Amino acid sequence: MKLLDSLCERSARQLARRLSRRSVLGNLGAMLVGASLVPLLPVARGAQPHRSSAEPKADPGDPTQCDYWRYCAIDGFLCSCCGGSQHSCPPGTEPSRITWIGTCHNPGDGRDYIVSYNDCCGKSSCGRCLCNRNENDSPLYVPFRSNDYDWCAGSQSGIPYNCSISRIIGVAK
Amino acid sequence: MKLLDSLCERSARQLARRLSRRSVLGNLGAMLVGASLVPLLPVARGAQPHRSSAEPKADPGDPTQCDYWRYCAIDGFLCSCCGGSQHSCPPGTEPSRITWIGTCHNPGDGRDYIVSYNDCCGKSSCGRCLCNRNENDSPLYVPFRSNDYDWCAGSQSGIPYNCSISRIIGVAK
Amino acid sequence: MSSGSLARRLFPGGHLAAFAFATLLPCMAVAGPPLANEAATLQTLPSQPSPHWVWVNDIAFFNMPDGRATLVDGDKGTVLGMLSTGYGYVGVVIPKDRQAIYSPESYYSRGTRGVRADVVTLYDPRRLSPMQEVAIPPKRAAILSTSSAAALTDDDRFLLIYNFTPAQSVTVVDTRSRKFVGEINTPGCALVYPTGPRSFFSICGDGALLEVSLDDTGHAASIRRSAKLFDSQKDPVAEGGVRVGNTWWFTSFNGMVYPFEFTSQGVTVGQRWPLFSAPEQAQGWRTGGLQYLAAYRRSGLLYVVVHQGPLATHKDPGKQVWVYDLKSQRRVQRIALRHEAGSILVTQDASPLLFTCFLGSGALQVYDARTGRYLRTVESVGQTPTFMVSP
Amino acid sequence: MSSGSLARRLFPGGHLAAFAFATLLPCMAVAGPPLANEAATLQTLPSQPSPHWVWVNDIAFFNMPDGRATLVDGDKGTVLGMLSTGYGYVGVVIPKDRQAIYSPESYYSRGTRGVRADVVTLYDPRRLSPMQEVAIPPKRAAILSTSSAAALTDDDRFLLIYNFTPAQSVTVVDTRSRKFVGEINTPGCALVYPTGPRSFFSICGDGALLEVSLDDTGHAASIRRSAKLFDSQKDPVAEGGVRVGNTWWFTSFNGMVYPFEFTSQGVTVGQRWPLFSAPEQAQGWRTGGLQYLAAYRRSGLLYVVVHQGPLATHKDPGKQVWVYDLKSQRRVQRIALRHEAGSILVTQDASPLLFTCFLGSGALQVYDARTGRYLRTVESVGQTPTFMVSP
Repeated sequence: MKLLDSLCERSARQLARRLSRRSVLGNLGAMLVGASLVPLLPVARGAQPHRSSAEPKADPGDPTQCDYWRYCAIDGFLCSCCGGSQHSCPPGTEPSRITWIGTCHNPGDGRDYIVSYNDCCGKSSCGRCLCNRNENDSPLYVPFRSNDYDWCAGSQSGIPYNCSISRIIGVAK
Repeated sequence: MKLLDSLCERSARQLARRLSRRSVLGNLGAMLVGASLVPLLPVARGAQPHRSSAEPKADPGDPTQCDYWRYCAIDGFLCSCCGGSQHSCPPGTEPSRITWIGTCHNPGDGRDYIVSYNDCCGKSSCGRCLCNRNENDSPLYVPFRSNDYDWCAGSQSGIPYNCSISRIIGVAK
Repeated sequence: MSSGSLARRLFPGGHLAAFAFATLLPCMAVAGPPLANEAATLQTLPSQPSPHWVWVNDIAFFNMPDGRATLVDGDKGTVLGMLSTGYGYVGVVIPKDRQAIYSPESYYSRGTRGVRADVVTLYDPRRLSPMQEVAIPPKRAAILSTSSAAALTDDDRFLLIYNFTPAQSVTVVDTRSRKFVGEINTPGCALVYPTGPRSFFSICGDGALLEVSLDDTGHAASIRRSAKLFDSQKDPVAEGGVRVGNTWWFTSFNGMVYPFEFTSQGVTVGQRWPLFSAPEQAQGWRTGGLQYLAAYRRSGLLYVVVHQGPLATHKDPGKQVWVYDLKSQRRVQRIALRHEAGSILVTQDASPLLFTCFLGSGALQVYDARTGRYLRTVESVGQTPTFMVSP
Repeated sequence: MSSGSLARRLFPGGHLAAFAFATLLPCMAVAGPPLANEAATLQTLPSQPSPHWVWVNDIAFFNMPDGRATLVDGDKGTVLGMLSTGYGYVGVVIPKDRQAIYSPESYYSRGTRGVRADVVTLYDPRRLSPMQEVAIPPKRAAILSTSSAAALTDDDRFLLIYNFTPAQSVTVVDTRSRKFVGEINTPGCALVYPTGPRSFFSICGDGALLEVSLDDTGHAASIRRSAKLFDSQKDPVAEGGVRVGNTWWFTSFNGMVYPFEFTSQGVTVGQRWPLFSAPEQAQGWRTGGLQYLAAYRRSGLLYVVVHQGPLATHKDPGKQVWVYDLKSQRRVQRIALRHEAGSILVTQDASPLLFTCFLGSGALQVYDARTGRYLRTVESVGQTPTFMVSP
């Protein structure tokens, strides 16, 4: 992976700066620099074509299925099964204000996308479509690459966790 | 059942008076008169011999099994599987101060016993050995014959329900 | 064609192959514009619910601090959202104008211990978020759910909640002022069945009804105990009555139908009739479940969950629904269910759905209520679903 | 013989037959004295726990307001009792003197909304009832559980709790005064690993350790950031280290063993060695799970849950436990499990048990830790059991 890391490093640093400006919490910038040094990982499970998508599309797959490409490191209940979508939270919940960042490979256009895993907060566990994939998941001491945190921490709603979304925030050039 | 009711009525009234003196809450006496007019019902499920009890005993059966004779109208988690027994509550819980009264047939001695179903209160659901048998269970408007109430109501611990016990409080002569 | 599908052609399946390929991808040219960045958004619901939506209440019997209600779209077979509703939850109450969702809830300051707080939470039906909270006495009956534990008067003005401490009473909440009004004692009588804009009855342990009328402030104007309308010892009616116009329809453990007809003068029992013929009774057919009755009002049909079993199986689920014409008192249809059902609900629109669920399963089934044809299953709508309510 | 068994002889099975018979029983003479009446009693536990008891922590991922810990007797295969421990529960902390159970807990005034309260509840280990509550800042890290989220200093004096808001810090509670002492900021570093009566370390995102020493009031006396001890990008160590004497043993995602040896001078990494031979690595053997390491200190053995799978399966459970001699750095045993395990615990007595559980199952398995022989399964010890603790 050494070669790849160096390939990605430049754009990753740019991403880090962009994100740190976006971040709502003061001390996130530094951590996100580390967080964004994400080697491009295989998305073997994500690359599996979903039955319902015969034609290759720009965003192929079924967002209610765990093998959807952009869930390559998600851990929780899919909001797409809970009244939300792959990038929107169910009614009455709040998107977490802090997230963790990953990179997933989109088999539809062959690109690797930087995705932000937001949790939706303020209600109890949705309980539907539990999905745990750990491509590039890191231990708890690398928070912004770890899917074992409840990312509702820091949201107005507090820690109660309902479900998880994965939204595109950039292309990993 | 008509004959039986009249057969039972006398002892039932005596029971009612005994219970009403025992009751910790003022307005229970009257209700218990109604509650104690229990026709003797078959305990088909309770009468099934448990594998482990080959010899007929005075109190046959396995208190961790739903088919134990004195569970003939229990509805909930068996305290015998939760750190208690058929007549004792698990550590850290509180026996409910009000109960409902039923009659179960003991195949060991052929007698019918008046049993008191106490709930054990103050912790969340034990979650083990769920057992629901409804011999002589009545609708909610006959509270002291209904197993659909959380009998932790009125206990110091309040309504949180952990598990249920069934203790002998008399013989239905 | 996309390099993704190319990858699949070249390397069908294999993790390592896919991995080796993926590591080269960044170096390859890719056609077409990239997918746009996305903001995290929040769903809201349309102002008018579909007639084919249904609320499924969940007491979460294995984890009772986490009661909930889940809103399901019966046509799409999808979950639209949920409410978190506290300890030992019974169910939501929906006013006719659908401008709020009323939810009687209980909480402890430490989950299962500490100080108990009972409230009626008002939820925004489009945002499914709390709008307001009305404090009520911590007396709400802790029971395995029934739709008769709480109800609105016919004009939606007063919310009535059954209490059991074990003293029995009814809490009254004014939905206009959104305040607790007071308590009405109902000694020996339980549950609430509305009979008009200012009246309801409770069922008493001896088979009588307690008929209560309210004044415009929500206090009791009159309380009257009826004669004994049924034998609560030998053949009690189950709690789960269904209302059609000015009649509450109940059925007894032994399958006798009791129409409780009410006027401003009070409640009387209309003509009783049996659900089961003598041969059917001999075969052990009986009703069973929790919300085992449903009415389709347009056609005056009664849907009943039935099974074969001995006495004391009155809580057992069934795999058949028998449909009766309330006028002719005849069975007009038998529906064979795919899965056991303890609770059913029929929608009131022109092309009604039959919803079924069961405490012992987390799934909801959807059928065509007219033909009985199975349509779909919605998985994981709760841990121990109790009864359903139309939004 | 009893009339009950007579009844069964006369009427094998049939409900109606049994019914007909039962109705006659009251009129029949019965031999022997009746069973005595019983009072409702309350169980308590012996003052000394058995070495074969184990606490199973449950985050209840599908119903997170209802976290719990369940105490199991591994010899009898029975449940001894439970604690209800609030939202997003991590786990109990047991002092060496076993005179209390410390439980960091979080509660909301309305279950999943309202005001958050974080507390350390002290439970009586014999009665399993709350003795006292220590209020702490509402900052406790909400994480999928690990045993390193909270710990006691070696002399049991100070309880350390990892915070994430997302600012990282450690809450210190004095177990003598039973009061919150203060917070120690640990920017960029997580979790707590005790190294003495007044010291612990946290692991930093860059592979360094933050070494903290406390004064006798529980405040930080010194904070020192070590050199980078491992590569947190290329081959991070998993959080679930196990301690043997003055060494914390960790293993990396790729199966390298890292001994973190500590003295009063600080922490250094001892000799590293691989769990898997080159052929084993080629076959895809790797560690996986949550509490996938366990140590048997008397014999210096390391128990490791292993499975075969690609990268990114570091959370997958395994069906084998490989046992290593920490001195010889050689594998001395392979244990084939009956059921998948994500977490394991080995008791420290002379005839040790191996406990296994898995988030995806509610059951606990018990094995002989020396022979690997399967002994028994204890069903329903939680909804999503996370990790285990010896009482």
